Amino acid sequence: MQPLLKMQGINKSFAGVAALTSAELEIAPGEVHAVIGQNGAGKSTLIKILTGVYRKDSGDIAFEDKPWNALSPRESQDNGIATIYQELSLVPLRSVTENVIMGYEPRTRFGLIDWKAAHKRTREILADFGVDIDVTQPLGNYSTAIQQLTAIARAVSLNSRLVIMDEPTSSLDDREVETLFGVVRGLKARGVSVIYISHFLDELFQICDRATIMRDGQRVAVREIASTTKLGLIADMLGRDPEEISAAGMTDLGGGTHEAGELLLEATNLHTDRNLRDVSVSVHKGEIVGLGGLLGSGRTEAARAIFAMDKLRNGTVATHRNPAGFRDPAEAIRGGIGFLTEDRKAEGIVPEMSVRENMTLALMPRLVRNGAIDRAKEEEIVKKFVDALGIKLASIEQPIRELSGGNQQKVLLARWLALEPDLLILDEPTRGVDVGAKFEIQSIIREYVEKGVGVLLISSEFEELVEGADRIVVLQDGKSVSELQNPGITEESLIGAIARSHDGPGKGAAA
Amino acid sequence: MLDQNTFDLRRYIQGNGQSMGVWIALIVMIAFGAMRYDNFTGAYNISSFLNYNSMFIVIALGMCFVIMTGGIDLSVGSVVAFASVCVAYLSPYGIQVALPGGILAGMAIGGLNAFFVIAMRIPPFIATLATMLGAKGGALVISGRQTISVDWGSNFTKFGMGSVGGILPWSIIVVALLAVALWIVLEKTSIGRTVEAIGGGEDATKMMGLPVNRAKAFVYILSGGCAGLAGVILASGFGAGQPLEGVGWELSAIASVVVGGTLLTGGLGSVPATVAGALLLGLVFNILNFENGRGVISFSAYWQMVIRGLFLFVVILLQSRVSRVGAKQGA
Amino acid sequence: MPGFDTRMLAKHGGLIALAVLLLINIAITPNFLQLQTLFVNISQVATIAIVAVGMTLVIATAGIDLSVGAVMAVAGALAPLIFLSEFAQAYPTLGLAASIIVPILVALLCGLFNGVLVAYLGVQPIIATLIFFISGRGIAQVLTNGNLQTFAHPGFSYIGTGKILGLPFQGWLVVVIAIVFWYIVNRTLFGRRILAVGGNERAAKLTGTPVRRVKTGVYVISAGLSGIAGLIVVAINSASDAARIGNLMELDAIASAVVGGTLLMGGKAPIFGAVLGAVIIQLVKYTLLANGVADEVALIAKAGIIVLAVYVQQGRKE
Amino acid sequence: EPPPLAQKERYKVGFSQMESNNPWRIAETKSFHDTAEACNWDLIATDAAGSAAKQVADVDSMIAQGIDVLFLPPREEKPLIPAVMKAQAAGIPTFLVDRSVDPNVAKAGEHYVSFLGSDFIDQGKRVAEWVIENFEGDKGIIVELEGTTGSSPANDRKSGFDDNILKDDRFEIVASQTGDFARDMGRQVMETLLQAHPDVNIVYAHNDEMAIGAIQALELAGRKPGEDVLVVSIDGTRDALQAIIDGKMGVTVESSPFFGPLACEIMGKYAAGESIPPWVKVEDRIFTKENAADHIDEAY
Ligand SMILES: Nc1ncnc2c1ncn2[C@@H]1O[C@H](COP(=O)(O)OP(=O)(O)OP(=O)(O)O)[C@@H](O)[C@H]1O
Ligand SMILES: Nc1ncnc2c1ncn2[C@@H]1O[C@H](COP(=O)(O)OP(=O)(O)OP(=O)(O)O)[C@@H](O)[C@H]1O
Ligand SMILES: [Mg+2]
Ligand SMILES: [Mg+2]
Repeated sequence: MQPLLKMQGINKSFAGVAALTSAELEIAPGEVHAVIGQNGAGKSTLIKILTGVYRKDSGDIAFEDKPWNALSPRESQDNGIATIYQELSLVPLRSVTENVIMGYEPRTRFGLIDWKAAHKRTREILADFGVDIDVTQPLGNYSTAIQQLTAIARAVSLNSRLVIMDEPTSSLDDREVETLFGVVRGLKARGVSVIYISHFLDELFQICDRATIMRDGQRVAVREIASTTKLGLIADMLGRDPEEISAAGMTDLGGGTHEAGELLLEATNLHTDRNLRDVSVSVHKGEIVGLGGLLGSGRTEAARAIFAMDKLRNGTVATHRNPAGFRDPAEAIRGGIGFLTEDRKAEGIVPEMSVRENMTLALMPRLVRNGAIDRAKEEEIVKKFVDALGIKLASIEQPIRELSGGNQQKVLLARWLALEPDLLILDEPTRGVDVGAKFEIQSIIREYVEKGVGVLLISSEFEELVEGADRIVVLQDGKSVSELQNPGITEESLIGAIARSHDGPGKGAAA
Repeated sequence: MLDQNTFDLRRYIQGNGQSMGVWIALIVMIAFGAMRYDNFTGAYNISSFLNYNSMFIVIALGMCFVIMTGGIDLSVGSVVAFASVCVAYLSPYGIQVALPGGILAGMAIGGLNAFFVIAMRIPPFIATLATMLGAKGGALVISGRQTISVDWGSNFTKFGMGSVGGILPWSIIVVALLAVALWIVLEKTSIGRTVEAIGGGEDATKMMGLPVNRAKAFVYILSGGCAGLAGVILASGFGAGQPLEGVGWELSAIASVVVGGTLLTGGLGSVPATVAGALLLGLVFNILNFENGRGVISFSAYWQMVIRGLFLFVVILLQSRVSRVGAKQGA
Repeated sequence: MPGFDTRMLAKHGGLIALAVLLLINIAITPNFLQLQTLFVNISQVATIAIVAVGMTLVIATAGIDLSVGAVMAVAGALAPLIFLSEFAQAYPTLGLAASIIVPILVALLCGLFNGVLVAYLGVQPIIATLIFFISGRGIAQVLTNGNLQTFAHPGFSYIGTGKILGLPFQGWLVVVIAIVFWYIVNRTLFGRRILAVGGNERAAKLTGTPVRRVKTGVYVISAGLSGIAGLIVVAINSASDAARIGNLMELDAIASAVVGGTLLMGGKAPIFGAVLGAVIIQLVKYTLLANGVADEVALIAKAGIIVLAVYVQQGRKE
Repeated sequence: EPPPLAQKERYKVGFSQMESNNPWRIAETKSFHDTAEACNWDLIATDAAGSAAKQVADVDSMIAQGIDVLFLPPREEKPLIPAVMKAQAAGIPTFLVDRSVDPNVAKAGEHYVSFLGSDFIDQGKRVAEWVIENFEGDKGIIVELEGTTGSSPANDRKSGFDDNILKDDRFEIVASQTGDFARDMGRQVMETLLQAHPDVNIVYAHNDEMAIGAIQALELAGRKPGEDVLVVSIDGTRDALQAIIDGKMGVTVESSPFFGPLACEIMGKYAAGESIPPWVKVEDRIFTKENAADHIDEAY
């Protein structure tokens, strides 16, 4: 059969650093094709070249047997390639409707936008994803997950022949992931091809037909999913022996066995103006406490409230060092707390700053000697963490925006580890991180916990929570509703706890 | 869930919190003027006020669109001057030639702005700063440093000096029609939506496949055209092409837009509130003149500057308060 | 290596532009290679450069300061009021000191006003500083009753006309200010925080940066430097005309900063770049003037040069 | 015929100033304010901040307020014609002050009563004549500092001077650049032009402020204004008279801003039904070494 898409010998370098070297990709009509590889392998770059966000340096692309050279995302959309980019490309200030139908608005007889029809159509499109929200509200009012679903809905609604999804599930919980799979299967049934990029290898086995594995900007293998194993894929990705890897195990949080130490954090009855309506949680030394719940249940908000990012309307936050809580994040940081945000792009990285400067941003006040920043010490610390976390970069002076998503995440983690905090709040710490790095990040966390650090862990991956946390506090609609204790938590029991407390799907719109 | 199709005042206020301040201030000011001064609401004052301020409204409208894309157009004042000179030369052919001619002259400079910003990727602030200098130079060159007389014989000056019923000048009618048209463009067409989207995130808008460059070209050319129209009003209402006019008008326009609640970072904007903002700033001058006429205190020119600054300060404070309250209720 | 040339060009665009300008001048401008030409240019560029340094810091936080000219007017109006006062006649040294310190303090207060508006009340910088842009000059005129104040005060005039090692005093001042702020930006906590706030405000906040204080700080600095510039203008002229001091300075300063490589969206603060930008703009002015280019044509030429300089400077990035 | 003016105890008088950014304008406004009391005026003064269009709007707002008489220094010759016409239509007699409007469209004795002021071209001419008479060298190398580009005093003072000085072929204008009527600009421009044309020995500035700036530039460059460079200008400010006394400046042709008393006088005559000439010429004095010291106390 003729492939729908054929990319050959694609080269691309950024400022002299090669991101793709002779990369290849072939997609058959109607197949769901996975593209996997470690952080920085070049997956996103390959996609962006296909859709005209970047220009390739050289190489050939054929789409539907015709030479293809998109000059803009618009052109690829108009020619049947719809894309959900890894960095959410939506406009938060505008309404949900606009974000979904913009560029393809229904018109009235006079050629003007028919808003009534547009809202209706948007509600229909989102309904396929089990999302029922007020579509006239600004998209930014909704959580990352809703936003991600919106992006997916937009792409899928475009009637394309090829839908590209770059890590679509990174902020979805299991239920939405299932919905998404339903949509993908529907696309496949209609003969639409899907390129599916993900670090969750389990997902591939559920929906993908084939997988292209990339390493260091090249294709290293193409596998039929049916005839391969997770271990096999990982081996390809890392370029190692399968045996070697199987010895190591996949999730390294391995919690549930800990004697809880001294009380680090005691948050009670947290209320905020936005969404929190009664959350209590405590963390002890050397303990990982998970926050479980569906999206929008208020996990991120609870973390922000503890870190004094959001104002408390009611409730108290006490830590061992600051019994009265904090007035602002600066005070929280001085009080020994670190907070890894879930929104890397918007509130994590400072894009134009170097890796070095990004990493020491929170630590800076402690690096000051005689009024100036101690550069030698700064570099020493940065180098230490670059090595320890295996961060892939050209130089520590490189602007962080040039790093791949996973490596950016490691830099941000290092930003907080460097503080030697007592308590770490980690909001989706392994989002968008490849298996290898995820494993590394998890073992780093574990190492710190062993040394007595307390961790408040938020994760949409139930597996990560179940295996990692000593206790899980379940949130629902901004309230803490139950608590599970390890050992003994299973994914089923967690889902059960969430389900029991939940009265209906997709509720809690920001109204 | 609320029904989105019926009008709900509370929701409207929440959604438009940014622009409520300007309406309140406008009403308060008009009421103040009407009560305090004789003839303030007389036909003569209303008519001349609207005629003069139609120029500021129209450049503020163009500016509003530019600002919504996260850009800025500092060149409008010079473009007004430039267009007024071009129009003065065209005036013997009548308004039917001069009006499109002036608008085209403005659009040409707007096009230059668009070229600098889009093709050369010069930041809008700098690109339009350059055309601000350039257009002024151009106006002086083609006018030979002189103000240029218009042809009083043709129908040209009727446009700028005539009015309907002695109270509604033609200029304000044209500008009002334009405002309505632009309102529709903004709210009901995809180019308008794209304009607002760009301000909310240019990269994202591009990745969504929206015609970012086309929309940006549109706003700069529109802004130039609006300034061109203001130039027509200037030349026909004041009887001359004036190469030196328009100094600082860009700042008035920006202030009008912001007072109207448009975010300077782009992404949110309102056409009617911008009109209200322009009227409000114009009213300050009008009221100061009337206050001087009461003879109790006579504000010297520099006190007037201080008062205008203070006034802007108060409106901005009021606006940020109202919008904060609105946001709180909205969450 | 595509991209290599343009990157080089972007990095050294300012220096290249300067070199080109110098060569053109050597070729066509009469008596360009004279020491006096250097003095003239240094004394004329100093105020722009000083204000541009402050502007650079403000822009680095993604702000802008339109009020610099008005602050210059306020400071410039105050100084003669003080040293011509009876108090200063009675205590000349104290009076001189006060006539330098008080205006700068008042300038700092103006900056505080801007900073509070921007940082604590969330007013957009262009508008926040527009308020003072409009009213500041009015205040200066109210202070002086609109009068031109002229004086002959050698002590005070030193700021504008004095020389050290044969070079104008204000030239040295620029060098000192540039070095100090270069150090602050590149070596101190405050400097790093400026860049962080401009680069990603939310991230800065999350990492414990006192965003509001940093923002307020840059407006205060910008106003303080403008105050100094205002004093220099008054000192050179031996007169203070509140209506004119610092007129259009904001545009020159912004243009200098941007030609020097500052990004208007924040996150970069090339201090020496800004000084270089000021020098380039000054040299363009000088070239056009010395060669008798008519004012209106000079405006067009200036426009073209600004566009070109920034185009070269920005480079192209993907 | 301009509208008549009734004899009244008190008049509501409009004065529409064009801008207040230089000492001359400020002195003029002050002169009107000072006159108001003595002349029984309720004065409404507006300020157009340099915009001709705003000046028309200001006049409009004064018409709306029902003024009896209008004194108008028109910012520009042509753009202020509508203001004159509207005042006439509203039955308000208008007197133009210090600048006039385009005589081809609006005429004294018809659309407005009269123009009170001096002649900018003549001012330039008188400076030229003085220079021709008093310059002692064989070759006059002239630098001209122009006023705000495009403004009518700048245009007129330039043509009045240029046309006359060039009749004598001892003189050559080597550079003519704008100093925007401001001292600081005047100084900077002079510094630059002095570098390009070191042989200059005459500086003609369109106003005293720029002349003072030029003197400073000359001194900073180590030249001796008054000895090796002759500085001449127009206005008659206190600083300029002082410079003449100090020997740094040759001449300044008066352009007096004190129009208040004259306005009061002419208005009274007009109300009394006397006929007013279309141009009430102000006799501009000329200040030189001979008389500067006598007049410095009345200067502003
Ligand atoms: N805009 C850019 N400028 C410079 N370098 C870049 C840019 N975008 C990507 N790169 C580099 O190209 C390489 C490939 O990055 P890419 O984002 O394609 O990786 P990825 O496979 O999608 O990784 P991840 O799984 O982390 O998203 C990385 O080394 C990255 O640093
Ligand atoms: N499904 C939803 N429907 C409506 N609003 C939602 C939904 N999810 C989140 N929100 C809104 O988003 C905001 C942020 O929620 P928050 O980030 O605390 O949730 P979370 O549990 O951390 O979810 P996430 O998985 O997105 O991190 C809240 O103000 C909430 O009102
Ligand atoms: Mg990627
Ligand atoms: Mg979350």
